[in-house]
Amino acid sequence: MNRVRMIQFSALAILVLLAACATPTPQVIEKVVEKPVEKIVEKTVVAERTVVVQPTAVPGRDTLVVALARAPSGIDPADHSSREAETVIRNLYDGLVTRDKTSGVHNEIAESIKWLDTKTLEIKLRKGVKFHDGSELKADDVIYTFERVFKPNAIEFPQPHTALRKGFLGPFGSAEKKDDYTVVVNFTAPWPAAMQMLVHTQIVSKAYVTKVGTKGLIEKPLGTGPFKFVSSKTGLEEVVLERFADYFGGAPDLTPVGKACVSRAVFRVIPENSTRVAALLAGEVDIITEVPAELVDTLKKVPGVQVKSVAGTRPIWMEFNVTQAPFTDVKVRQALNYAVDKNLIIKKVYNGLAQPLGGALMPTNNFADPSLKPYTYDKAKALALLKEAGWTPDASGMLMKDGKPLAFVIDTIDSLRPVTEAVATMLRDVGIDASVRVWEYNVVRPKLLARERQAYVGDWGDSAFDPVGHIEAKWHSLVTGSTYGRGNFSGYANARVDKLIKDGEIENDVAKRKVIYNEAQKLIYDEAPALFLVLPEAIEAAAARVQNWAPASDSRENLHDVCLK
Amino acid sequence: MTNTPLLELKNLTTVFPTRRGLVRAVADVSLSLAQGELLGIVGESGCGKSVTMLSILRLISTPGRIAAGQALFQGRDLLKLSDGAMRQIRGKDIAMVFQDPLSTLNPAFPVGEQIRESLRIHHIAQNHFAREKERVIELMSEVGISSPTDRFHEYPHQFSGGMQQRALIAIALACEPKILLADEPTTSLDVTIQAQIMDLMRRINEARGTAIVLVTHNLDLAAEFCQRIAVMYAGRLVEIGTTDQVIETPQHPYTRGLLTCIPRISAQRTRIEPIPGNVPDLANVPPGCAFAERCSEMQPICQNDLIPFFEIAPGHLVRCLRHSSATPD
Amino acid sequence: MTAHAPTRVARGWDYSFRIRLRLWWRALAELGYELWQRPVVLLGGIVVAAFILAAVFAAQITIHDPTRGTLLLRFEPPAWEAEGNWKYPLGTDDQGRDLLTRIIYGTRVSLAVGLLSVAISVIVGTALGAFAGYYRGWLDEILSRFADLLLAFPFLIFAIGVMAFLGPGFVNLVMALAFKGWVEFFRLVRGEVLGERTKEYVDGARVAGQSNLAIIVSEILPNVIQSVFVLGTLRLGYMIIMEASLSFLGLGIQPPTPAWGSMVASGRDYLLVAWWVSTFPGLAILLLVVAINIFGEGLRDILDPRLKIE
Amino acid sequence: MKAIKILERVLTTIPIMFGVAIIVFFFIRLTPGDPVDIMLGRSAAASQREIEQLRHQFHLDEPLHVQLGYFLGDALRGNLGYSYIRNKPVVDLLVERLPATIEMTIGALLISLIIALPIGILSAVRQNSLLDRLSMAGAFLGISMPGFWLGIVLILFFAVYLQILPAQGRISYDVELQEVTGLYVLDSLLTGNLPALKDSLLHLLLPSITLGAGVAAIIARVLRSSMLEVLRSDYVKLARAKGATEWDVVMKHALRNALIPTVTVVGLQVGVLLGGNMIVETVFSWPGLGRLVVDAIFNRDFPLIQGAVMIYAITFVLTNLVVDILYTYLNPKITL
Repeated sequence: MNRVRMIQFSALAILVLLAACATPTPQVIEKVVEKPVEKIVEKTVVAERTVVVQPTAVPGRDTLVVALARAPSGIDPADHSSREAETVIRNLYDGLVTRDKTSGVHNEIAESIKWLDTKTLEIKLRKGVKFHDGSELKADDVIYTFERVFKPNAIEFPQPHTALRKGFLGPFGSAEKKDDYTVVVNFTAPWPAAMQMLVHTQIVSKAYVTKVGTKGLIEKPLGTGPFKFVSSKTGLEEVVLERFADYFGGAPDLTPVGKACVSRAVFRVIPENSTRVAALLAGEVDIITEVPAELVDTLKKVPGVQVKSVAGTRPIWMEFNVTQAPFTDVKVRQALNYAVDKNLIIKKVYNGLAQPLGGALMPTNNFADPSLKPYTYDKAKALALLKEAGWTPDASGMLMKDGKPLAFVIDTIDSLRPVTEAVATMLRDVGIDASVRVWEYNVVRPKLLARERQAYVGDWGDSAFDPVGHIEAKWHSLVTGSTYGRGNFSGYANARVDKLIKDGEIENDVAKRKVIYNEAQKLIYDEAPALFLVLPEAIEAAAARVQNWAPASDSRENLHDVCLK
Repeated sequence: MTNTPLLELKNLTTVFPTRRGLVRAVADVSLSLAQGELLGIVGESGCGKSVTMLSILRLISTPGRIAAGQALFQGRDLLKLSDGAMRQIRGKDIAMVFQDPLSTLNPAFPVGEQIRESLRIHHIAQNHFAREKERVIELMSEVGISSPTDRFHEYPHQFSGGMQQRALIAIALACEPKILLADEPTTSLDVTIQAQIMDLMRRINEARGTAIVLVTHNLDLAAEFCQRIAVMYAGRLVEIGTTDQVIETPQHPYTRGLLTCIPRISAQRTRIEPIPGNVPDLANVPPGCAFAERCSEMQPICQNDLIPFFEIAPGHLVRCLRHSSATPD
Repeated sequence: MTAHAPTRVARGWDYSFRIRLRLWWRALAELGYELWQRPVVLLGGIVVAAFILAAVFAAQITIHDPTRGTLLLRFEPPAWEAEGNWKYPLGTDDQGRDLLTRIIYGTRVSLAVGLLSVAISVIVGTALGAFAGYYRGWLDEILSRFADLLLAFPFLIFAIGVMAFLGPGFVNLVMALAFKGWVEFFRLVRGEVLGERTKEYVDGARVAGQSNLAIIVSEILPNVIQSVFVLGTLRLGYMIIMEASLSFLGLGIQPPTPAWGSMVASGRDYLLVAWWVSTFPGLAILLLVVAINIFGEGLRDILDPRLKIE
Repeated sequence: MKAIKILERVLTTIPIMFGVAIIVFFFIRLTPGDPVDIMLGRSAAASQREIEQLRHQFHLDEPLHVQLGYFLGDALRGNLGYSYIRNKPVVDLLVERLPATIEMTIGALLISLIIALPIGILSAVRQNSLLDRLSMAGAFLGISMPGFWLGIVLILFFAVYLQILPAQGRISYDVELQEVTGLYVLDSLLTGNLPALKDSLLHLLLPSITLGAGVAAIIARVLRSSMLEVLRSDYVKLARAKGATEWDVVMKHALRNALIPTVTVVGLQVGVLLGGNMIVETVFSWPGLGRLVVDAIFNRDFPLIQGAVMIYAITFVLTNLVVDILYTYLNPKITL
């Protein structure tokens, strides 16, 4: 009876084999190509069976299925905080303005927008824009939307609280109705970033929300967007939309204009990367977001799958806690910037689909200073700087100062674990005992703001392509209860930088703004409160039958344009 | 009595491979049973009597197997029958009563149901439930189970030991078999119940002419009940004869040893003498007489070769060299 | 007078210790013989021993650093594959670290967590079980009720719950596992002690004037220790799976310390391009746990056939 | 008689449930630091007033036994607190997720029984045959196979390569189904919706196999060993001596008795299935409790974790109650 168990070892082998067979390996195809010509036909068939797998389209299907990596954090345009939520919401709702696939801003509901002075904006609304219930969008709806987002405790469900999107209205003061199609917005300060920021506020119907309340709006959203809400399942794991027949057509600058192409759109959450890719290969979904960079080459070789990427808007840094040794020493911070080979990380971890950061702003930001070149990889320089700071290698190569090793924990979130581990590995290579701890963002954030941690690899969305919304969050010193320094995890506080950031916010002249921001960027670059890492591209994949689709820089899925073959 | 015996075993040998070697639990056993006869097989536990019974029904569980010999039932060799044909015999022609009634009754089914199953298997009542149940109740009262209608639905654990044994007998009798193999039917019961059960079996024998093979370690019980007795030791038969022959003139030293072990009221001897020594390892039975090592009358020659049977009186066979003057069987 | 008594006790202890030692030796020799008779069990034992040795001498038998690697060597395939290299027999992971080295070091975590949590479970469970079974009364009542309550929780869910509140880390992990692990030992020992306490030798010891504690420690416990040992072996495999599951969920050991569960978890994204990264740590879990189970079940058959727990 | 016994058994679960609630209540005491700090984690700039408010709301400003009283009282009224991360009462979250988890657990249990029963029986009947050896080796593997790994391999093979089974989700988006109980298979039966029945069954298959594999292995091993024991028993010999066919001997006499210990094990395995859900639900994008809990753990959503652990424990206790009751029908000897 005991001998029975001997067999399990051979069974192990079978399992491994099974895994190897079921795993589509690109090598198979390459080998096939090398075969003599007369055998190609036969072998190709074999290869297709062993490899993958043309997504089979269900005949007559006019439904577009998009797989998201995470559930949307909400479906109320005023009250959410994730890109997934924005993706769903912006297919249901429209804003006054919208953004194209890169950073251009175009009028959507607004017919025209003009500055009356540096603090006053006049918005003329397009006529005939219909909500999904058939009512027309008018000035009252815009004003109601602004107030709902901005006023304290304006969201009454589940408990009265202030909208999470408040920050996107900047120095909003008040909004007045001039006529049914004209709104004048008064700001309390000049707001040069207004256009990019307004993209993120979607207009709700005053009549509808006052009638059904926030709870009703969440249960059955109603907007002016190209799609109507049909249903959603448990915790927004699945959201079903259908084409809105009376859609006004969308931003006239952005072709195609008109009703949505597909009759139905479904958002489905598939958190596991492998499963999401498998679902695309199996033909169950049409578009998948957040394709792991490792899989790009594999997927590109699969017939019937298109892979596209676009410069993302989530730059990644490793912020040092500058209030704590050893990071109080600027030399250490600079040394670490030299110690990490960003290009190798880009090549290996991101499969080439990323760019190195030359400081605080991502290279695609409209105000990024192109003269700031990313810190080069220079191990000798790093060691020299560390030596100046008093850290010298011991016999085993570990850096020591006063008998203590240079050791710290790098915190990060799960999605950034590979790049963080790569950084830690490179730091260990110069003799730093760096280890990694993975957290959930919500958990680690208060600890970072309390300066309890040592280093943090994180990203921060910069989808507005303007320093505002970003630079004051990351590099301004922390001002509790305000938006300043809300994402400042390094504890970096430089009075000059603070002042420059505030100046930039209200400077309407682009050239002058550039000067201001260039100075700020240079200061941050030199003082290196962070290890400036990379800006990864957003990679998405779709079935071949999906047409007129491309990922957007702000990683939003605009399904209005997408068609199915 | 007819000439052909009802059941005849010829050189039956059953072996069990074990880690220590091949155990010959039943070695070269030859026996015959006549119609309506009461035969006793006596021996210490582990001597192979139960295995002999199971071999007749071909119920030896793997890895054990019947290595040689024949078991002729009404002239047909049971060992050569197909599995299906063998199933027809089991329970119908040859039934068995096992020794531990509690563990032999299936705890998961009501007793009545278990008796009925015998009827169903052999289509005794045309698989007609009401008729089957009627017959079961009849059987239950026949074996002395009181208020059978109520107890039909009761489970084995609700029965007393004696009642369980009666139920087992009822199961065995259900198809009115020609042979009843009773393997220590009373061992686990107390004395009064024992007597009742033996009494029941005798009545069955008388009423139906069922031949009964009583397997027991209790020579006394066999003497009281049986017409003929076979004594078994270490897988071999050592003495066969009528009850009188075996009890009054035991010829094998082992039989005599068994008799002295039994406290007997009738006998003059009052001292009980246990047989010295132990039963040999069945995987390693010495050549010659298996009992030799424990035998007070052992001679060197006893350990040389297998001892044949010597017929010392008509029908009285014994495997002992002390009788080598008699003709070997 | 007063000086006399301790000497006697001491001599008694010494004497019984020597006898016991001899008995243990004999038992051990017998065990060795029985194992020799069961080659598969022996093989299980050898595999377990090999893992233990690998854990202890990890630094001596590996040539790579488990936490250092280079992205240049990312996803090197196992040696037998077309582009493999015998320098990295099982290939490298997403950080270019040698997978075999990490698996060998990972043995440390798995075994340390497994052994420690079982050890704590054994000590706590045995002590409480012995006292509860020996003294009965309210202590027994409370402990037994509490044990029943803990049994109402599925093990993994309880451990996840506790870890969620304690936070990840080695000590917390061991604590979380032991917090529920002791129950089985408690029930086993309590049951055995309940049976043993009424036996003659215990009465004898009591008549001879031994204290209750001495009776428990020197008379009763040696009789239940075999069952505890067998159960402990079987639980070890279970605890290792629990550790792997918790690490897989990110509640266990944090990177870069190699732990099998988190290696499996972090490798799963690469299953389509580098199947080995999560497969081999998975197989390591499989192999060790299977070996422990075979060995444990073999021990059970040899030492304590009564103990049949699935 | 039996009814009273069963009722008694049902009543014994009440103190256990209370105990479960008390243990879960003390969970939050395990956290190093102030729970309110952690709860407020996401709005680091919370004012002192907000902290006080929350402290009051959770009765953290009262003595421990009063807090426990509140907790038990609330739990009894079906109030398990409020999830700050998800902005919803915990009970609502659990209720909307529970059916999916129950459906997968039942599916896995059925699959594991479908796999385990024939294998357990056959390998006992044909002990030491090749079939026996292979299936027992498979069983050993099944016990120790990491669930996610099996899940992904199954997806790759059945969904991507063969394209005969769906890779994820509970039902296709284009299949209409009116929800009644939240168990999709049951709902499609209740509403007589055959396409939905087929679709939901297909979706259920791979996750159930993934989740059930380990349990199937354990059940098969237990069944095999108890079958082996039973097959050696006297009553099986008696059945053979009656002339019963091998089929009857095995399937009626032996199996019925071998199932008795097996049923207990099956009950305990439900605990394993509930734990395994967390991983399998992630792999198959199954919107059940397991994924919610994993999420809750990483977000330190303590009220949700407490509630979920409690629901799991109660499900487990209730399952074992059902098993015990089932047991009385299998084993006539049993007194509860």
